[in-house]
Amino acid sequence: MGNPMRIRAAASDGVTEVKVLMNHEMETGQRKDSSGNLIPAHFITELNAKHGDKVVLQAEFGPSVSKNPFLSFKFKGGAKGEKVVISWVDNKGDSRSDEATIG
Amino acid sequence: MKTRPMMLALAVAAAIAAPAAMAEGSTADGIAQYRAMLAEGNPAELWELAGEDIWKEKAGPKQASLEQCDLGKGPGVVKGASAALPRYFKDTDRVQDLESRLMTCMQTLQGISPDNFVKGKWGKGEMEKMEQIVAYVVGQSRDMKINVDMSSPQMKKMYALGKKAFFYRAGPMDFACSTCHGEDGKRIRLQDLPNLTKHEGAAAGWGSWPAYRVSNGQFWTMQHRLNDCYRQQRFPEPIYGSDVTIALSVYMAKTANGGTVMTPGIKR
Amino acid sequence: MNKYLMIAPLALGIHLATAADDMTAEFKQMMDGSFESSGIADKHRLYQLDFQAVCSSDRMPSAERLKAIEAEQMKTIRWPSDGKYTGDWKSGEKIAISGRGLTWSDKADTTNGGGCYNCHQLSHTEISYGTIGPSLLNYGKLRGNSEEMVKYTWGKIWNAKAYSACSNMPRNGDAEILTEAQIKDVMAYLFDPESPVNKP
Amino acid sequence: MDQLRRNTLKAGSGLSLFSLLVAAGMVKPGVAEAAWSKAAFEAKKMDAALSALGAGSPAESAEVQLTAPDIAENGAVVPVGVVSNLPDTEEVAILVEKNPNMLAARFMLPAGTEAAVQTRIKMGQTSDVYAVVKAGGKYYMAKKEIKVTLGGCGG
Repeated sequence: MGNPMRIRAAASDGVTEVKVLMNHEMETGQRKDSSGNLIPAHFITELNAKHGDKVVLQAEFGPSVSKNPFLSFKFKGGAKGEKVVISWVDNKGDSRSDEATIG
Repeated sequence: MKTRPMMLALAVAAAIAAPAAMAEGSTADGIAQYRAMLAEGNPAELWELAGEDIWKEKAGPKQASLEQCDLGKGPGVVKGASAALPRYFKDTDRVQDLESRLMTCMQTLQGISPDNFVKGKWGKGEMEKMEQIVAYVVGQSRDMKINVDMSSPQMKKMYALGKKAFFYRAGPMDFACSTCHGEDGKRIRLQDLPNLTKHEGAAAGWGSWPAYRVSNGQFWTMQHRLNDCYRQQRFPEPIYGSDVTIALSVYMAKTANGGTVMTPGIKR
Repeated sequence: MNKYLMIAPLALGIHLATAADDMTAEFKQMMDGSFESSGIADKHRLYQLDFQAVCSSDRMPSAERLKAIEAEQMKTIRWPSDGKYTGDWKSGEKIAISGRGLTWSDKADTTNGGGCYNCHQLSHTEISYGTIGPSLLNYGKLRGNSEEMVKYTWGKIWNAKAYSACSNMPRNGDAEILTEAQIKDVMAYLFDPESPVNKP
Repeated sequence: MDQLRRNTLKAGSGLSLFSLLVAAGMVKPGVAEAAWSKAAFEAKKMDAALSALGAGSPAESAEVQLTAPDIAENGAVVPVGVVSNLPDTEEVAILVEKNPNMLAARFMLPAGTEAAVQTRIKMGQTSDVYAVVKAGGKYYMAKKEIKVTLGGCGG
């Protein structure tokens, strides 16, 4: 199970802005450790965001997304008190799902 | 969390204003732009989040939480605590910074040996937890005024020792802290160097560490920051929580007094 | 030769000690108790050379003191054994860019860099330069390559303290940060008309 | 070596886990169909990456805005934002010309989601960065050069 995300969602004028910080190494698979061995690739591959039952964003990442990824996007609708759920999976099959209340 | 947008706006303004005066023309503008965009979401929040849980979790041989830890504002008070550190603590008869104080709490409340940190590795084991707790604690002083109490003779002495250490040149490159941080408007490569001998620079430097470092994706406590300064000075390694690190912290904090806490910060 | 000023912890409680002496003793004790050897960075590095001690305050030493140090440091400069002052500017550029070496995370066999770009602007193309030292842009073009200028530059790189006692610049030759061959390459980087330092 | 890496990637692909998430009701089936675009992410040439995305040679458009700093102090973290003013924008991709693998991230935007995303990417060196946008079934793009500077002291 991955580490928790930090999700902020704020609604104003009928648009909800979502900002997500994920806790992930995003290892490229091209770096070497101090003894010269290749560090295996480990990165988030897919992410999706839902507002209620509706998918509001799907994303695919490659290893060149930065460590501890940041993502921000906006969708129409959303009201204070409703939930936004973000889920990701990585190339090793690890996953994480967290939710935030729209403020 | 209400204060966040304000904090961000300030950080963006500072990121744009500070380097413009120091570097010239388009390079400065480009870097300012870069820093302003980074201020948007600081991954240090991930450490804060984890630290808040760890603070409340039972741990160590004594299976106790840190909720009774006295950071100077009374047992369990975290709000505003780091803005007033380092300070003199009667119970240990020492001037302590946040991390040495946390070591005391972990030892007395939880039975966790200081060796875990003094002999530990950054980002590993108990040290990782220390870093998360530090992120949480310093986040609880965000936007407050730096306010260290210099009235005790112990603090005055530590300040004098810290100032001496700040100017102490040694090693194969003849460097001291003051080599890089003793004048206004200097940089190493493109990194602006705060002049830590003056209020403005000390407030900028002391006030924005601990911080997340984008270059390696790590969260650095002030002890880690000082440790790496000494590494680059080509000195031997300062011991975690040792008096020289605390003395330098007192020197910086006193000079920064009245400035704003911007921690946890985000750095290159 | 530089003399060492030992900072071994002093015995406490000397009757005649003044407040300032107390402070010095306490400081030495603090430093001694706060550092440990790590990798190639031995604890001995805390011991100050005489000029390092003199230059360790927020006040500048007296003019006579500075002069004495400069005269002393001038004696440490070793001029090139074969009389040749310049090498390959391309290698010189690499040395100027690299800031590696001598930290506790470096190895004993790490090739040290000069770290010139940490503090100086040098070429027309590298925008990531520091400002602790003066800009050296167009160094050879502006100053020419008279014997005097070449010798001054060599000496300055070898031991900057010979020209300015409390200079921020390391003693690249005297402290064995760079080899004689490396210094020749850095010299070429500064003086060669083909070097990006002198070519826009 | 490369083959081994591919196999590992395949074996460890998020796809199966994603199916589990679907089964657990955490993800709608429609989402799971969008498997990770392996060919596009592993492409080592710009035209190969674009064709794997189905983008061909997208036309440069002023309606696509790529927000990024002119200079990145550190290539490990380069903030990049893409805004599309084209109607019916359904997809956004960010590519870095001089990275070993060009494609950094791809976003699928359902109706109701604004064509404005921001993320942070790694860059090995100074390079053009591309924002490729699919709108109304066609592909458009914008590009910008981002300079990556060298690090601090001791490096």
